[in-house]
Amino acid sequence: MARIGADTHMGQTVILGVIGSDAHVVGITILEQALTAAGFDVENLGVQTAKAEFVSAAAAEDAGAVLVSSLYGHARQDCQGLHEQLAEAGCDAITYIGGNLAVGQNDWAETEQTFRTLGFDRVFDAETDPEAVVASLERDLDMTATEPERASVNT
Amino acid sequence: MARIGADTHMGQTVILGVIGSDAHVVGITILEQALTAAGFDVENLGVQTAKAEFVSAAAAEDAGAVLVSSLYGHARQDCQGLHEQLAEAGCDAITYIGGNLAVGQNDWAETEQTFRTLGFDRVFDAETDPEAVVASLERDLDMTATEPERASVNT
Amino acid sequence: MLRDELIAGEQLRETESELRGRWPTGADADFEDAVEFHESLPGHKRFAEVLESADDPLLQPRAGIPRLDDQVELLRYLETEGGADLLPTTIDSYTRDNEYEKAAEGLADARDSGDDTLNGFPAVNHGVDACRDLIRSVDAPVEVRHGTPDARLLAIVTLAGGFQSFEGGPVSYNIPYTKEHDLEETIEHWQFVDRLCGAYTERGVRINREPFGPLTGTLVPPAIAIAVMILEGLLAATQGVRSLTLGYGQVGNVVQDVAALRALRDLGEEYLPDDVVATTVFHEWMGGFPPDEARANGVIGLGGATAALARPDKVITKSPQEFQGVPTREANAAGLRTTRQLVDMMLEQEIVIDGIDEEQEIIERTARSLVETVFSHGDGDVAQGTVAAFESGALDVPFAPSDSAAAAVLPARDDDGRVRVLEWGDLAVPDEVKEVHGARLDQRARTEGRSRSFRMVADDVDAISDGKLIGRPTASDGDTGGPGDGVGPQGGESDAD
Amino acid sequence: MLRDELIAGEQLRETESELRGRWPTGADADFEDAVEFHESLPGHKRFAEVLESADDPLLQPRAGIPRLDDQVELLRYLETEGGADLLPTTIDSYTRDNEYEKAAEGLADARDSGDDTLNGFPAVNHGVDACRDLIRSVDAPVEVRHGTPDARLLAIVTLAGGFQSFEGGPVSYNIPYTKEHDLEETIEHWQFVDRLCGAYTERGVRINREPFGPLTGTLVPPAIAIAVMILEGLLAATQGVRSLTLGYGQVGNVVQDVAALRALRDLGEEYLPDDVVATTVFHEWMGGFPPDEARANGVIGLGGATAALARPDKVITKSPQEFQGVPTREANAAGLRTTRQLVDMMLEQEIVIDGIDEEQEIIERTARSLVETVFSHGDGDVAQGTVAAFESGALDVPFAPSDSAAAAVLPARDDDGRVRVLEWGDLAVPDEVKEVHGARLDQRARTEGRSRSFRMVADDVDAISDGKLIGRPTASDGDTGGPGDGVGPQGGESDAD
Ligand code: B12
Ligand code: B12
Repeated sequence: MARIGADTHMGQTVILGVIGSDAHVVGITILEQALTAAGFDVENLGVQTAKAEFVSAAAAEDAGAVLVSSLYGHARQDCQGLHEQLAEAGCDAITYIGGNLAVGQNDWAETEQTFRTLGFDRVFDAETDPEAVVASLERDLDMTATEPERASVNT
Repeated sequence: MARIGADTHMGQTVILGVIGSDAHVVGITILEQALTAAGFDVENLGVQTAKAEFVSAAAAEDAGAVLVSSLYGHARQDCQGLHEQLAEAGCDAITYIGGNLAVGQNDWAETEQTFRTLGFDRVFDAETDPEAVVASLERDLDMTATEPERASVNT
Repeated sequence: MLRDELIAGEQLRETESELRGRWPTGADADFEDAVEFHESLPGHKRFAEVLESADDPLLQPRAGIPRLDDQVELLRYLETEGGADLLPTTIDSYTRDNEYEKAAEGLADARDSGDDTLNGFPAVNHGVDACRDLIRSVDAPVEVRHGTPDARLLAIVTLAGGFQSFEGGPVSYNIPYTKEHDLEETIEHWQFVDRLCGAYTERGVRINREPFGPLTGTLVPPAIAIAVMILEGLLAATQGVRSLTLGYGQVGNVVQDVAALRALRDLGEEYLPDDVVATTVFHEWMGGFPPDEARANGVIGLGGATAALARPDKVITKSPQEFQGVPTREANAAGLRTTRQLVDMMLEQEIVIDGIDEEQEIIERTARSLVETVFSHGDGDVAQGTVAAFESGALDVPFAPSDSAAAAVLPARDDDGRVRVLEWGDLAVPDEVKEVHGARLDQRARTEGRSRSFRMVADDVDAISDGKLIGRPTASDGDTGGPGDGVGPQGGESDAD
Repeated sequence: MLRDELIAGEQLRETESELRGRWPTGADADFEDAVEFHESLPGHKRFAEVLESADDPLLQPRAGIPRLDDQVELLRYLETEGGADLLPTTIDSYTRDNEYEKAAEGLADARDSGDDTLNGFPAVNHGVDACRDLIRSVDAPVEVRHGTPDARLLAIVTLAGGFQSFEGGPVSYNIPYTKEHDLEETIEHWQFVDRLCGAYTERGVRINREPFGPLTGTLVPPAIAIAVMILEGLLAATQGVRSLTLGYGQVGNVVQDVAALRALRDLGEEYLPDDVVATTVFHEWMGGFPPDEARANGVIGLGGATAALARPDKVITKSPQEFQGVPTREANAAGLRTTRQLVDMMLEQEIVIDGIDEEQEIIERTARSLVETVFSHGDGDVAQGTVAAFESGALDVPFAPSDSAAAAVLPARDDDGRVRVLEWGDLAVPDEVKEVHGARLDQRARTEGRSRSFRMVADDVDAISDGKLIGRPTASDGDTGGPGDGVGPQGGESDAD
C-alpha cells in the first residue's frame, strides 16, 4: 500500500476508545500510535468509556470517525443505542467497531451482521492489522468528503 | 483383576504374529511377554507373516487362539480369507485381531464391524492394555473348554 | 487514614454487615455458618492444604460461565477430561464492576436464551447456597478468579459459599483492570477482603490468597510483577492471611522466566513474615495469542516446558482458543492435557540452564529497589507507600489503563528475547540496572538496523501472535510504515459495502 | 563379492536397464532426459541447495496418499497451510515390498472408491510423468520417503521423475522394516541406489540422500543410530553421493537429544569424506504416541523445543493424530505449525544447558566403538563389516524385526529418562561404557524399588503414550502384574458377544 503523507488527514479527528467496562488497553494503544503516525488527529478516550462519552466527544470535535474497541465479550450489550445517540447529537461520523466481539467461539459472519445491524459502517475482527484500519479510514474519510450522501447510511 | 497362577494355561498354545508385510514388531513383543508371563504357551511368528503361516502354525499346534496383529493400515486386505483357510485346516481356535486396523482417521465402530464380519471373535484397538488381552484369553479359553459349542461360532 | 494495619474485629463486622445489605444474597452469608461449612469439607477440597502439600506443579485452568448447572458441568469436565488439579470459577465483568443489576439481567438472559451472555459466573447473584452446591458437586478445591477492584461483597458471598481461594489484590486488580478506581480506596477494599480471609484463617479455615502476577499480561518486566506480588503479599499478611500464592506471567524467554520464578520465590521468602506459607503460580503466556489453534498449542507447549523447568507450585493453563474468545470446554481441557504431557515428560529430567543466576540477580536487584522505594515513599507503611509510589511513578506498570498509574514505562525485548525497559518514566531503579537494559536494547537496535522506538514495542506486542518471540522488522516493512506484524497483513475487516 | 567399492558405470547401466524392465513404467525413466528435467527446475526446488543453504531448521512433514491429484493437493496444502519448507512423498507398503501388482490393485481401488486404500503414494505405478507433474505442481523441493529394502526401481522412477532427495539406506531400511530380506543383498541394492544418485551428482544434479536415523523408533540408544548413520553415509559416499542428511529420532530426554545431535554432526564430519556436504535431520518422537490429540501436541511441543535447542538442519514433524492412523491434512499441517511456533519462539534465545558435553562424550565413544568394530569385522571394508557385525551381534538394533539382526539389545531409561542399555547382547561397546549404563539403571531400579528387568522395558515403551517419559511402576501394579501403563487400564477391546 502506498503511504499517504503524514499531513493529509490533518483536522480529521478520530475518536477512539474501549466501550463499556472493558479494560483491554493494548489494542487501542497500538491503534492510536498507528493512526497518529498516519497523520490523523486522534482523541483517545481510553478504556471503560461510556456510550455517552463517545457521543459527546464526537459531537464536540465534529469527528470524522468514531472507532469503538471491545475485547471482553460484552460489545453487543455495550453498543446498544450508541448510533441513535450519535444521530440525536447530530453526529454523522463514520463508525467502526473492532476487537473480540462475541463471547465464546462464535461464527464471525453472524457477529459481523449483529454489529452492522447496530449501525456500524465497518466491523473488524481481532486479527486486524493497524495498517488496514489506516487504509480504510483514508478511503472512507476521503469518500465522505466527496460523497456527502454517504452519511445518510448511518442515520 | 486377580491374577491366575502361571501354570493354569499350560498347554494352551497361542499363535501370535503380524500379518501381511507389516513390520511393526513392538506390540507383539510386549504381548508375547505378557502372555508368557501369564502362563500361555506362545508361538510368536514375528512380523510379515503370511496368512498361510498362521494357518499351518495353528493347525500344527492345535492352537487355542490365533492372535493377529496389524498396525500399518492394510489389515483388511491382508486378512481376506484367513478364516476360510483356518476352517479348511480344521482349526477351531478363537481368533483375535488388534492394532491400528484402518488407514487414516476411521470410525472405530465401522472398523470393528469390518473385522467381525471377516470372522474375528474379538477386535482390539491400539489402546489395548496387554493385561486386557490376557484377561480375555483366560475367559475365552476356559469357556471353550467347558462350552465346546462356542467353537461353532467360528466355523 | 489508610495504613497497613490490622483492621479491628469490630470494624470488620460493621463493614461486613453494611456490605451484606448491598445485594439480597448478602443476607445468607453468615460467617459462623460458613466456618461450619468449610469444616465439613474433606481434605481434598481444602485449597491451601492441597496446594502446599503437592510434590509436583498442580494445573489449574480458567473457566466461568453464567449458569450454575453449566458451571458445575464445566468444572467436572475440566476435572475428569482435563485432569485439572485445582478448579477455578471466573467471575463475569459486570460483577467485577459491582453492577449486580446488570449481572442479574445477563443471568436471566442466559437462563432464557441458553446462551452464555455473560463472560463469567455471577457469584454474588447466585448467592451462598448456589456456591455451596457448586463446591459440593466437584471433587477438587475451587478458587474465585476475577479482576474486581472492590471485591468485598464477592468475597463475603463466595467465601461463605465454600470457595477456599481468592485471586487478586489492590494493585493487581486495579492497575490492569480499571481506569477510574482510586488506588487508595482499592487498597482499603482489599484490606477488608484480606481481613475476612484472615478471620477464616484464625478459625482454622486457611483461605488461600493469590495476587494476580501477570498484571497487564503484556511484556511486563519481571521485577515489576514481583515487586507488586511482595507488596500485596505484605498487605495481605498484615490482615492475617497465612496462605499466599505469588503469581508470575510467562514472558517467553526461558532463562528469564526461570530466573523470575526463582526471584519471586526467594524474595517472597525474604520479605513475607515467617508464619505465611508462600507458594508460587506460573501463568502460561498472558499476552496476545496466535489466531490459530495449532500455533497456540506451540505457545502452550513453551509454557508447559518452562513450567517444568521453573517448577512453580501451580500452573495456570491457557487453551488453544485463547485468541478467539472464551474457549469451549474441550479446548480448555485440551490446554490442560497438552501442558500436563509436557510437564510430566520433562519433570523427571534434570535440565540445568546457564545464566539463570545472573538474570535472577538483576531481577532481584530491580524488584528490591521497587519494594524499598515503596517503603520509603510510605515512611515504612506499605499501604501508603504503594499509593505514593504509583503517584510519583516510582512504581509503574506498562500498558496500565488505570489513572492511578503513570503507565510511562515501556518494555521491549532485547536481542535474546528478554523483556527489558525502553522508557523508564520515573521508575525507581538503580542506574546500573538501567545501563544493562540500555545496552541490551542497543544491541537489538544494531541487529535490526533501526533505532530504539515505540515501533519496537508495537512489534513486540504482536510478535508471539505472529509466530515469533521478538518483533523484528520484516522485509515488507517500509521505512516509515506502521508496526510490522511479522507475518504481513492478515485478518481483518469485513464490510459489505 | 560384496565390497564397498564404486560400481562401474557399465554395471550401473546394465542393472538399470534390467530393472527398468520389471514394471512397465520403467521404460520412461531415461537418465539423460531426467538430467534435463532436473536442470529445468528452479533453485527453490533443488533439495540439496535449499537444505544446505538454510539458516534455520527447515520443517518437513510426512505425507503420502494413493492418487496423484490428491497427493498434489495434499502437498500444496502442507506448503501453504502448514508452512512446510520441504515436502515429502511417502510411498505405500506394497511398493516397499516391490509388489507393484498389488499396489496397482490398491491404486485402482482408490481411484474407484475414492478411499485411501493404500498407506502411501505408489510412485512406481504412477510412473515418471506423473512424478514430474507432481514436482511441477508444488513450490518446494520434494523427497521420496519410504522404507523399501530393494528401492532400486523406485529410485530409478522417482529420480527420473524429478525428486531430488531419497530417504533410506541398507541398514535403516532393512533392520527396522523387514523380517527376511538378507542384509548383504540389501547393501548391494542400496549401492545401486547410491550409485544412481552419484551418477546424477556427477552431472551436476546433487541428489540428497537421507539415511533413516530413527530405526525402530523405539528407545533406540543414540550411539547405535549414529553408528548406522555413519556407515550408511560412508557406503553412499563411496558411490558418489555428495549431499547427505544424517538422521536422528528424538528420545525425549533433552540433554541426551541435544548431545546426540551434536555427536551425529561431529562424527559425520569426522568420518565422512571432505567432499560430502553433511547435514542433520531431527525426527520428532518416533515411538508410540498418546491416543489423544491434546497430549500428542505436548509430545510435539517437546519435539519442537528440543529441535530449537539442538538446531538440526531439518526437522521431521509429527501430527497430533499420529497414534490413530494416517493423519488428515489438517492435522498434518497443525503439527507443522505447532512445531514452527515453538522453534521460532525459541530459536532466537540462547539457552545453554549443562552436562551436554559429558553425554556427548559417552555417545561418541560408544558410536566410535561400533563403527570401528564394523571396520575390523570387514578388514577395513564397510560393506562386509556391516554384514559381519550384525551377524555377530557386535552391531545390533533394539526391537529389530529383521532376521539379519540379533535384536538382543534391550534399552531402558535411566532415572533421568535417558535411554541406556539393559541387555547388551554382543554389542561391541567398551566395558567402561557398560558400567556407566549399568550404574544409571541400578539407580533407577533403586528409585523404583524393583529389579532391572524386561518389565522396565515394556513400561518404558508405553510411557510416553501414557503421559510420562519414564515407565515407573504405578500404585495399581501388583507385584507380579503385567506391564503398568502408568495411567491404568484403558482402551481396548470391543466385542459384541
Ligand atoms: C492481555 C489480555 C488481558 C489483560 C488486559 C490488560 C489490559 N488492561 O489491556 C488482562 C489479563 C487484564 C485481561 C483481562 C480480562 N480479559 Co482478557 N485478554 C487478553 C489477551 C490475552 C490479549 C489482548 C491483547 O492485548 N492483544 C494484543 C492487542 C494488540 O490486540 P487486540 O487487543 O486484539 O487489538 C487489535 C485488534 O483486535 C484490533 N482492534 C481492537 N479494537 C479495535 C477497534 C477498531 C475500531 C478496529 C478497527 C480494530 C480494533 O486492532 C488491534 C491492534 O492490532 C486476549 C486474548 C488474545 N487476543 O490473545 C484476552 C481476551 C480478550 N480477554 C478476555 C476476557 C474474558 C477477559 C476478562 C473478562 C476475564 C479474565 N480473563 O480475567 C478480563 C476483562 C477485564 C476487563 N474489565 O476488561 C477474552 C474475551 C472473550 C471474548 N470476547 O469472547 C479473551 C479473548 C481471552 C479468552 N479467550 O477468554 N485480559
Ligand atoms: C514405531 C512405529 C514405526 C516403526 C516400527 C518399527 C518396528 N519394526 O516395529 C517404523 C518407523 C519402522 C514404522 C514404519 C511404518 N509405519 Co509406523 N508407526 C510406529 C508408531 C509410532 C508406534 C508403534 C508402536 O510401536 N507402538 C507401541 C506398541 C507397544 O503398541 P502397538 O504396536 O499399538 O501394540 C499394542 C496395541 O495395538 C495392541 N495390539 C497390537 N497388535 C495386537 C494384536 C492383538 C490380537 C491384540 C489383542 C492387541 C494388539 O496391543 C499392543 C501392546 O499394548 C505408530 C503410531 C503410534 N501408535 O503412535 C506408527 C504407525 C502404526 N505406522 C504407520 C505407518 C503408515 C507406517 C509405515 C507404512 C509408513 C511409514 N511411516 O514409514 C511404515 C510401515 C513399515 C512396515 N512394512 O510395516 C501408521 C499406520 C497407519 C494406519 N494404520 O492407518 C501409524 C499409525 C503412524 C501414522 N499415524 O501414520 N513405524
